[in-house]
Amino acid sequence: MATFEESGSEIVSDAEPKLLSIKNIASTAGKILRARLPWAPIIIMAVVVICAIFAPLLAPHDPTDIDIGVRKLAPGENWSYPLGTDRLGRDMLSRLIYGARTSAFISLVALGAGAVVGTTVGLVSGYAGKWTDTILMRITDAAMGFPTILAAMIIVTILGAGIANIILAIAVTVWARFARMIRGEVLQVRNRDFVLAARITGVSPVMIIWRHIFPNVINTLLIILTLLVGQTILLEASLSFLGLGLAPGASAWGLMVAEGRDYLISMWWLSLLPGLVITMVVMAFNFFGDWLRDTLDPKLRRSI
Amino acid sequence: MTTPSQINAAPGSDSSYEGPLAHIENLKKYYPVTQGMIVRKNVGYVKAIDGVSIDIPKGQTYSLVGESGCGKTTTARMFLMVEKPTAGQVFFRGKDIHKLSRKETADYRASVQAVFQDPWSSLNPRMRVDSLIAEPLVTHQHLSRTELKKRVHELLETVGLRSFHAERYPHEFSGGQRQRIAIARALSTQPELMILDEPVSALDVSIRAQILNLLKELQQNFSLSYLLIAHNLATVRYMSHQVGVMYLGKLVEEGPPSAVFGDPKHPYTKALISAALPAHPTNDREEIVLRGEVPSPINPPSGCTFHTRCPVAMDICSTVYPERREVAEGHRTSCYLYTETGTASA
Amino acid sequence: MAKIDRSGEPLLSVQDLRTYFYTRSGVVKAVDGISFDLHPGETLGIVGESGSGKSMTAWSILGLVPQPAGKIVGGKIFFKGQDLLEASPSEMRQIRGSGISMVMQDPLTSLNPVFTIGSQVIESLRMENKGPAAKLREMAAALLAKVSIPSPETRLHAYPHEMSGGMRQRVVGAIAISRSPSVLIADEPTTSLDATVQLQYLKLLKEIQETTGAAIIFITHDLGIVANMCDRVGVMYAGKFVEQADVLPLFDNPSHPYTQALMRSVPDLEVDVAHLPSIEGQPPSLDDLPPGCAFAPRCEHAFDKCDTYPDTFTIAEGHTSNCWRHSGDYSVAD
Amino acid sequence: MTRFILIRLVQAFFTLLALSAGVFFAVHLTGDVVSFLTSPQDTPQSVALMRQSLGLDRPIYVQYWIFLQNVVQGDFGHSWTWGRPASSLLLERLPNTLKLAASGFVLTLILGIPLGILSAVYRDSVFDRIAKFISVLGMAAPQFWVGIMLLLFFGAYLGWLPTFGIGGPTHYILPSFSLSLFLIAGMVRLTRSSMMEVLDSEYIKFARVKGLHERAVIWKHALRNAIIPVLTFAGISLGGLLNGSIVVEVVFAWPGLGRLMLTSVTQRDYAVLEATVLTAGAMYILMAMLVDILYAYIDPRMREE
Repeated sequence: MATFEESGSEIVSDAEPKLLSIKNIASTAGKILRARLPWAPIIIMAVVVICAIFAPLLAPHDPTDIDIGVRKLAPGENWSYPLGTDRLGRDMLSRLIYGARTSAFISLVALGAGAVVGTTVGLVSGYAGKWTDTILMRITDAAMGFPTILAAMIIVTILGAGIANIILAIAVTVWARFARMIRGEVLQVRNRDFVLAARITGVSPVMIIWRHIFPNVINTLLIILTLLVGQTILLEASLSFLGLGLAPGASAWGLMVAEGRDYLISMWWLSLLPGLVITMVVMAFNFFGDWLRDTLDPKLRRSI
Repeated sequence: MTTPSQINAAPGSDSSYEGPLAHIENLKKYYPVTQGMIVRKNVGYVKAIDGVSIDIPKGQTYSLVGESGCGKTTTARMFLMVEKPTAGQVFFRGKDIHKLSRKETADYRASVQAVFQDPWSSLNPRMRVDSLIAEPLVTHQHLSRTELKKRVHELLETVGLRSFHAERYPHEFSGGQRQRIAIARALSTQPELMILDEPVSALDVSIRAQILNLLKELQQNFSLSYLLIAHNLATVRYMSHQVGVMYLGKLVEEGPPSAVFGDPKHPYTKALISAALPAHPTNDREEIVLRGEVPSPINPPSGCTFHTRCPVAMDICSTVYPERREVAEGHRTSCYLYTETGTASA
Repeated sequence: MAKIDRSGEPLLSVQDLRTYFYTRSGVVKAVDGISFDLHPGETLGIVGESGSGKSMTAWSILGLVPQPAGKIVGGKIFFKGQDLLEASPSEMRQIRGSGISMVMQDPLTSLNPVFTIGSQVIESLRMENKGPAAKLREMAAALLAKVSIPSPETRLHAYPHEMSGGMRQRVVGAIAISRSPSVLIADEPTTSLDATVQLQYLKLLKEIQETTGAAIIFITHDLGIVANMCDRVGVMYAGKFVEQADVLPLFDNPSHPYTQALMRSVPDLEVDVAHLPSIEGQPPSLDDLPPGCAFAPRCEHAFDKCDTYPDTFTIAEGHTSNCWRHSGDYSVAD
Repeated sequence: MTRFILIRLVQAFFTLLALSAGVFFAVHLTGDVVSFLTSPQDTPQSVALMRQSLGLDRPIYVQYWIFLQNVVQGDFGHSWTWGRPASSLLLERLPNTLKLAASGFVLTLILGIPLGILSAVYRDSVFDRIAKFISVLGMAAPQFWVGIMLLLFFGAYLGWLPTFGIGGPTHYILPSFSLSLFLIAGMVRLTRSSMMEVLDSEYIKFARVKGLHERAVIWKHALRNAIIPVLTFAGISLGGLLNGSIVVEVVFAWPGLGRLMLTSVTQRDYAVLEATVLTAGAMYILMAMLVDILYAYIDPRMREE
């Protein structure tokens, strides 16, 4: 274990931390399997995914079904509506299950788009350097700092409301985080000798990025992705809370909190439950992301 | 030791060429230093290499020694075609490498390979050993899978590893073994010239001799030429046929190791030798402790760039850079101590 | 080389020191039974490769073993008669800097990047010298001058990143000797320096030793430095000393197969050789040591007895070696 | 250092210009302003007349130039929903948002940084546990929900604190806490890990070798270095503060810029939208610039290019 001899002798001891071994696809899987898995977050994440996919099968009622006969039921009051109903008699549980679908869909698409754009920008910016890098990073900085809700407002003003525009608004700001982090990693990988070795052999820049650089930033990508899921869900919730995207009555957690706000005293569960669900789900993703980062790349600790 | 089958022919490998395998002539590499708030303008140059000429004969080792910032690594990298020289030319088999056709450039890249200092950084941790070793081959030749596999196994054996190592990843190897993998990779296209940039200084002391011996053996078997960059003078003496001593981008002394180390002429070479600590407590060596450190290459001193630290500097040294003189057969130095102007003024 | 008086009490006496690391992959015995004495004015060299435990020996003496994984599990460290392993944290703090000090490998990272050189030197001086700021500044400048830093007054205002590596290492040296410690540990202080600057720095250390009479522990992998700087040498391999001797007997008559092989495998600048005898195999990893002698797998003389760790054999007065070859059994087995 | 500040000023100027162009063109190229001001009954002539009177018949870059000139003079145009100049609305609302953001930011700094440091220095202590709880909860709970729950508990249920609008100091407690919880959580996490990283560094080891008291090691040597990434975060978090203030203003019926912005979106009140977005953006850019300069002051290595 050369790591213990940190201050002792030669470049070897600095260059040889065992972390390096982690940077290997084969051992990534092994590492994840060997480490103690965070079961609670995994179960919560799995429940969300299952709810999102099988919402129609799992939900006991149609979330949009209005039934004045069962309105304003508190949780536990009527067991066919275990989490209660709202003032129109819509089933809370069913709406929450469908809400998972909304959240999962929006986060997934927005994050996916952000990841693709951001990773590409990060790879190109980091590898090309010079003015390409300067320009791309100025844009990235601006996009990263720009408040997402502000961006969403502008987009909604211009393009109108709708799920697609919420996704666009999130993607427009979230890509910058990928770009920043990936670029940082690329800068480090680019200076490693194996990239120089490939260049002097005559390997083309596209192949260098694809075979030598990209595989070495996949861990980082994976980590950012999981760490951002939580934040994306929060953003989506905030946007739907403000009524900036979805039509009233849609099943989205943020929107449900907003609707419940007017009946805080009489029907406390309307706002409490969806908020609790958001908190738990985001917590699960955050925990999992932290765990993944600690397992795969402790050096990233500070950066996100 | 297996002899890998001959696969490619070197560029312009006509038998008529009889000069050195590679040589550079009056090579300069300046990096601009810019300043300015919005509009950036050049305010000077880092003179990384400032007029260096060397010859690398076939099958021999030419070593460059000197302290950090002397330009030895930049000089070596000029052969790797990752940067263009500011002035001067690099020749390989008599041809200017920057004037080669596309096809010739590809052949050149196959004939010149490199081994770097840090084996933890020079192997892509995400690639298996077999694809690492085969990458140069795949880039330059079209071989079938079985041919490739056979070749990789041959190469592994050549560098003292086993064929089952091909299926492993770099992190499963120790420093010395990784350096062997890097050497196998460099050998894959049957190069004629290898750039060795501090190939053992990152390795454990007890491993270094293994790698040095392997490199020597390969040189004999494949009549390879080496351009070796090293700061350890004893290693250089063990490995080389020719030594060049560099200081601030200039070659100050050159010759066979027995001459350069046995009878050094340039005051800087003498100081370097004195700084290489003797291997036995009773060995006494002339002790020359230089003043200060290597000056910045941005604004190098006038005249002989060494005059600011030279214990025997004369007035003339700060005026014009001294000409290169042959002081003995094949032993050259640039110092006023050995020119008529210098001896006259002294 | 000045003769060292070894008749008195040793300044520092390390006895059977053991520092282990408890990691997920097992127990790493970084330091495993190290003993040595250090007398005033003496320079002890600890030679070893990376991972041999030589730096950790230093950190153990200073009471700064990385927490929480590292732990000193056995042994005694006497400094001027006091057992450091029994000392309280505040007693240890008193000893660090004023009794035992250290120069580390990398001068760039051992200085705090956000404070000026002056404030970092003065900070150390202030622990012992009360006085007005101007007087401390003066002392700091004098200290920098002592380590041959040109124009020390202006240098006080510089930040570490504005100085060259050699200058920074001198500053680190100045801070280390600012409170006149009686033991100075130098952990590869010249590894990151150029050859001519290394020579300057080694000269400086010798000068400091001559003027202050401090004892030095020199940790290095470079046999050349050992030959030129040290009075006494301990050769470390896998957490243990395999050979200890005064410098001349060690180089004239290396006894342990590792020492012998190491010396043979290092090229010599004075002579041309056609072939270097190299040591085959790889250095062991400390979390997976073979039973018995750790060098046995690479040793050309290894025989069946090497499966148990060898006793300490005395070759000559003050010269010991841990190898079964020195027992009577070897010739039989051979 | 002066040079550095100058460079940052120039950069900030150009970023602002880019933002103004972005907002202007986005609004004017995509939405036809006139269509909101006129009704289908209006004759084409009167529409054209209106176009002319608003200057909308001129080339877009000329319009932008005029817009810029007006903005520099503090004229953002007329709000057609409020029937007042957008700038007067802005001046009325902006201070409220600034006060809210400032109190949230102060809360972030005075709670986040010390807690982060204490939890790094005393690992596994009670501080560490509080810090972990806050960082886990704060990173996950949506700001609007935290606001609503606080409002429900402290306002409606206990009746201790005012639940909406602006007023005395007590009016600030709930909004600024819901605004800053997320940032406090981020700050705690970042300070903790930054501090832990610095405590591992060579110069900290060397400071201990010198025999420095642990107090000096931590509060002088480590803190000054650990604070550098924290400052960057503070800069980035300003964006988050603006994000959050919109939501929090809605929850607590706070008469600030955020709510104005939101209503201007839903009402398609372009003058107000441009005014608020530009102001929010400018605030962000200027604060980021200040953070950069502060950064250079703390880290001497950054003063050079």
